[in-house]
Amino acid sequence: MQNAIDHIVCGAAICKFYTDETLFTVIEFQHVNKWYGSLHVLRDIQLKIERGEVVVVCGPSGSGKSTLIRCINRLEPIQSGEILVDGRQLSDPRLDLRALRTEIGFVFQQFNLYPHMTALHNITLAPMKVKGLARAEAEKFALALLERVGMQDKAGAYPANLSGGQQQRVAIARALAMQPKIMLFDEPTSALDPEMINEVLEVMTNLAKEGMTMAVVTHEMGFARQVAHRVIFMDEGQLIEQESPETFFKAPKSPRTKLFLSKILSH
Amino acid sequence: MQNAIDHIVCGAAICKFYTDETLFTVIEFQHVNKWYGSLHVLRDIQLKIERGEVVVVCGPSGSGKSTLIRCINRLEPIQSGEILVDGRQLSDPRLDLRALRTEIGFVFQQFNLYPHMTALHNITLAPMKVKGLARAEAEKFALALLERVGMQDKAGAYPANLSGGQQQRVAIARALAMQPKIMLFDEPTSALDPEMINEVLEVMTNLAKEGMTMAVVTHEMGFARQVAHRVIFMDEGQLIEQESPETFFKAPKSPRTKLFLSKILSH
Amino acid sequence: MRYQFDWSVLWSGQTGQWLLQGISTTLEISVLAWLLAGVLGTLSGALRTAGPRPFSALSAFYVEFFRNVPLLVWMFFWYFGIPLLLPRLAQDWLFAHGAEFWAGMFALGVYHGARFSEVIRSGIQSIPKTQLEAALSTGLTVTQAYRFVIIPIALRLLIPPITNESLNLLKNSSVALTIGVAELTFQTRQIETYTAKAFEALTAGTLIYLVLCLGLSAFMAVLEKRCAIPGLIARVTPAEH
Amino acid sequence: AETTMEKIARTGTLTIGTRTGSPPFAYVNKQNEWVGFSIDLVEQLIIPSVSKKVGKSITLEKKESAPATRIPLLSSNAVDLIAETMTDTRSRRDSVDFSLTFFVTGAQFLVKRGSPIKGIKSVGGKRVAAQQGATNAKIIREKTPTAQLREFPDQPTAFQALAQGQVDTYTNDGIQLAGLKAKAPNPRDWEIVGDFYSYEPYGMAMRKGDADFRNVVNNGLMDGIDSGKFFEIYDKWFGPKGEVPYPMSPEVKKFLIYQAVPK
Amino acid sequence: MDFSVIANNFSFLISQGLLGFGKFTGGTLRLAIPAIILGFILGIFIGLGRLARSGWVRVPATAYVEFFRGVPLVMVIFWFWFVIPVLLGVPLPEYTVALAAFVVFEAAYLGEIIRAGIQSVPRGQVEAATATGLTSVQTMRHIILPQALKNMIPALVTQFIVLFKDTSLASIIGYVDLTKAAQIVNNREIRPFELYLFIAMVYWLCTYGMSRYARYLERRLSHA
Ligand SMILES: Nc1ncnc2c1ncn2[C@@H]1O[C@H](COP(=O)(O)OP(=O)(O)OP(=O)(O)O)[C@@H](O)[C@H]1O
Ligand SMILES: Nc1ncnc2c1ncn2[C@@H]1O[C@H](COP(=O)(O)OP(=O)(O)OP(=O)(O)O)[C@@H](O)[C@H]1O
Ligand SMILES: [Mg+2]
Ligand SMILES: [Mg+2]
Repeated sequence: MQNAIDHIVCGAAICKFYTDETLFTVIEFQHVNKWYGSLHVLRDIQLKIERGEVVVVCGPSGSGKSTLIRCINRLEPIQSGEILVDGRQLSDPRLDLRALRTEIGFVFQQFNLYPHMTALHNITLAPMKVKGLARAEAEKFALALLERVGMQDKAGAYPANLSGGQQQRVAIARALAMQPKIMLFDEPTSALDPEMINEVLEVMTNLAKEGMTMAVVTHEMGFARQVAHRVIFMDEGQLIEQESPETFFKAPKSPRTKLFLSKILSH
Repeated sequence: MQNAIDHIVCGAAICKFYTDETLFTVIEFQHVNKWYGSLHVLRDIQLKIERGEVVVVCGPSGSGKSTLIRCINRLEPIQSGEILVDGRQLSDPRLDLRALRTEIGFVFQQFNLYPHMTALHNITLAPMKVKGLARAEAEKFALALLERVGMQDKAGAYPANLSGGQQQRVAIARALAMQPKIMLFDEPTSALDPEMINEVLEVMTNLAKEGMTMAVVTHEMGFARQVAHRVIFMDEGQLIEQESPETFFKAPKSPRTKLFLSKILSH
Repeated sequence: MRYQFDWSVLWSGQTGQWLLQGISTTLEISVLAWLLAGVLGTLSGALRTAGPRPFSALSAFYVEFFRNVPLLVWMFFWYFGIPLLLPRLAQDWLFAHGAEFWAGMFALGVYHGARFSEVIRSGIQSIPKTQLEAALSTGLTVTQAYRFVIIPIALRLLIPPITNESLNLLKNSSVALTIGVAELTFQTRQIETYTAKAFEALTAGTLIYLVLCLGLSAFMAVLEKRCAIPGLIARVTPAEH
Repeated sequence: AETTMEKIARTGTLTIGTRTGSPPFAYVNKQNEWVGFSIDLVEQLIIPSVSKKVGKSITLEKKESAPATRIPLLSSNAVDLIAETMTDTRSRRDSVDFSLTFFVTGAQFLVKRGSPIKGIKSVGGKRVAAQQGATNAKIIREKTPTAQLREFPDQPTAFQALAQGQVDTYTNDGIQLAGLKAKAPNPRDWEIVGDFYSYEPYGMAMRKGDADFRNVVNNGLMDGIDSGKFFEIYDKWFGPKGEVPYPMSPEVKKFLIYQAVPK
Repeated sequence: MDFSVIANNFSFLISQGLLGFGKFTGGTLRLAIPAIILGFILGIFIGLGRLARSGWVRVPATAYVEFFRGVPLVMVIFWFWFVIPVLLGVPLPEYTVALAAFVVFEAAYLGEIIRAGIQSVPRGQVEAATATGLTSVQTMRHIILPQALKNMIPALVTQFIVLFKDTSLASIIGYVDLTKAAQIVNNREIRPFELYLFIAMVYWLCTYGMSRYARYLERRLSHA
């Protein structure tokens, strides 16, 4: 454990940790379909995300972006197709779902911090209960993470007393506390006041630079341009386009993508 | 009334209607102070808005932007100083506040459409109840307004069945239905999905072009740059800066403005 | 005929003692029933939101059946109906040890357990689903997520409606007079029959209930403030009795 | 305020408070009719007397009363007359007026056949059911304080408790116990034991200080005794073929006749 | 167990006890329905009173609610049965007593529901109405009340169920409702288990029906 902390705390080391290995698919969607009742929300999705890759998902409201990434850690079940995480099939009945989830960090639009716990306690809960870490050790690690997201001085604060941006940074630290191999973000900045968006994007950018595998649903096109390796456009449950940011913004193929970009970029 | 409808419906005429007169101050803040309990939210505000002018107000969260514009139609009382609308003192006990409010349209961040009424009925309610218009007349006018905001085909829809952007456009039509001389907007696009922001900004831009006097709290800097005559920056209840958009974005004076702009423009 | 007030009936003779006995019986039966209701309500409320299918169905049945029949009927049912189903020995023991008290206690506890269950269920359901998802996605089990996240939040949110329900339980203990439990309302009536002073007797009883209820709710308000989670507004269910 | 006679004249009804579960004085029979000895007395003796006095026909209205509620019912004007099994006592005469005595009995115990309880001496330590607000409870409290008294709001709940063995005995006036026993599903399971440990003359209660009404009620009863109608009604309920056979002793008959003063 | 007692007395229990047709003053529904309607009307005044700006209205309304929420219903029934007639000097028939007690008692709870319903309408709605120049009365009538009523329907139905069950307490004063009818039959037949189980089922059917309806309304309204 001590080792792991050192890894996390010095970002560079982490980067090494992930990129030393040869490129390797960590998330794979194979012909995935999902319905809510009669609503077909994911249509034959095929998608691979490689280790260390940062993928931005965008698309109109209701197009299935949230559903897509929520399927990865099985917050939502799928009805057909297969999702593989690190080579393991999610549909496998012998799969230890909890262990898998500890490898996947999830950050929500609405932060979802536990309101009755301090920032520090929010972060230490899972390491203590799931990994069985001693309090002292968990707290040491949590403080390191808080420092990393620039929140070291707010360890004792309750969520209600933090601004949106601060809450989201704590939520990121909480997800990192389980030392995940993959981080998923569902519109992490869209509930934030504009001045606070940057502080969160900065934390995410650093994480990406350190080599974390990330799937990010967001409309922050600046972030997509600068940080993403690939941008995915979804519409009506379909994966319409996946391109490098340059191609995506300069020469989108599908007319739907063009229309969407024109709406979202002009203001 | 028929006359008025014609005016509104053909934008150009309206433009004339407002700009024929010589420049004239419609809103004036004289040393305005406001407290919430012990919190000093407006500090010695001095501000003039001319007829036909479009003013954008920006600033960090909690700086008092909403409070500032809500004082104009007395949704909030002030504790010292004086606000004049069209030369009339708001503190004057003989002032007919209801009549004044009909001259000021207000558009809210959360739309605040009446959920139990159709779009059309939302718009006709006040003209019928306040101005005593007959239903037929009120509806004719309302339909013209709906067309103007591009919503003519949704007259019979209930707010719950409209997207955010559509709701906000109906809300703008509702405010216009009282033929206000001034329109106030409190973050009209910040509760919207990104693809819908443009459709609302477009309506607002057209309104501005027709010569409506507008005060807009927004973080949409593109709108400010293109449409505003003046941009105001507030912080901690103080009016820090008021400049033309060019000066404001290129050469802000105060360091606080610079910091804010750096946060908000970089992503 | 003019009514002659005579407040002295409240302290002359045995009346004072009767009132005290009434208060103590009311409190005893309420506290015991409250504990029973608490256990039943928490169990069935939690099972209904998260339990395995047969248990949640059973809980739903329990809640819907007991909540929807008047307490008075339950009083008769537990007092006159249930003992007949017990073995003779158990009956004898029960009858020798204040059966009416226990029947009243069970009627009250089981009935209010069903209502507690509803309060607890709506409390748990008022916590956004994403809160549970957040806990699950850090690798906590469902049980752990409930134990450390959902229930602690729910409990705080539940203080006001639980207080309300507890007061209802206290007030409803008065229905036990119909099966001869000598609680406060019973004793009030007793005073009245011995003295023929209805007004005075009822005033005394009413005031005592008011003091008990208002006192308890003031106490719970303090507790609520002490346990409040910053930024969370309480009030889960509307008033109901 | 309005006197009772004025009220009756105005409304055309006499409202009585009576019981739903005290056979044979007042109870609801299998046809779900509200009948009984007390009710017959009112209908056949008192109503004619009242009608004659006010000069128009009067209808009878019945409401339920119980020991604990009857005095409040009277004082709140909800009823004009209590006609059930109410014992005339001196302390009650502080709050209400009574008519002539129309029945005489005394308290006894109803037990399961074979019970060790034989009378008021043997109820010490036993669970004794009584009606809340009845005279018996008061007397037991005074005479055998060691008895565990359980008070019930009305007779049926008390009997129910006895039937289930929740209590060892139920004490009430002998005649009521006899009525209860006669109406019970298995009358032979029950036994009435002990001497009268109290003297319970039943009277009809009225609001205090309304002499006119009391006279009208008493006249009705006396006319019935004089004409023999009273004894016919008695026979209907308590005669050999009656609901609860309970022959009238010569002493009681003499006492009743002596109550009827000359015209 | 012998359920023939139910068959033999079915019509008495249902027509006299539940509906109120028969020789006795009684009927659960005959009491519950007017009590619900009148209680609701009084509740509107209490609820609006609780929200009034003037302390002369607000304080008494609040005291009213706090008082009745601190006292058992049985107590209130006794007050109306024994004391109020003495103070007023007029007799009250048990139907009036029971009705008055329920209306007065339930109004406190219904008033709270109405208040909560009004307060559940977002502030923004009032501001929007104000900003277009509607008067406060117009705002109340066209904007707040229609929405508030819709919001409180589920709570109201729930409270109506509670009231329906509470009417069983009227049996204490000799009102022949369903519970009292069962008691009367039981006095004669001594079959408590069967009788009380039967009326429990009758109550259950009525209230469960209402609560299903409340659920349905809740679901339907939440979609809108
Ligand atoms: N639990 C649910 N039950 C039924 N339908 C659902 C559920 N969750 C989402 N949906 C529907 O599935 C579709 C896709 O939803 P999803 O949340 O994935 O969209 P999204 O792209 O994330 O949109 P947004 O940008 O608004 O978050 C939408 O039409 C939505 O209404
Ligand atoms: N009704 C109120 N009572 C007490 N304090 C209030 C109230 N409304 C606003 N405030 C406080 O007044 C200050 C200014 O609020 P205001 O809403 O005007 O800010 P703003 O600039 O519009 O912020 P935002 O961008 O978040 O809307 C804030 O600190 C806020 O917390
Ligand atoms: Mg989404
Ligand atoms: Mg604001």
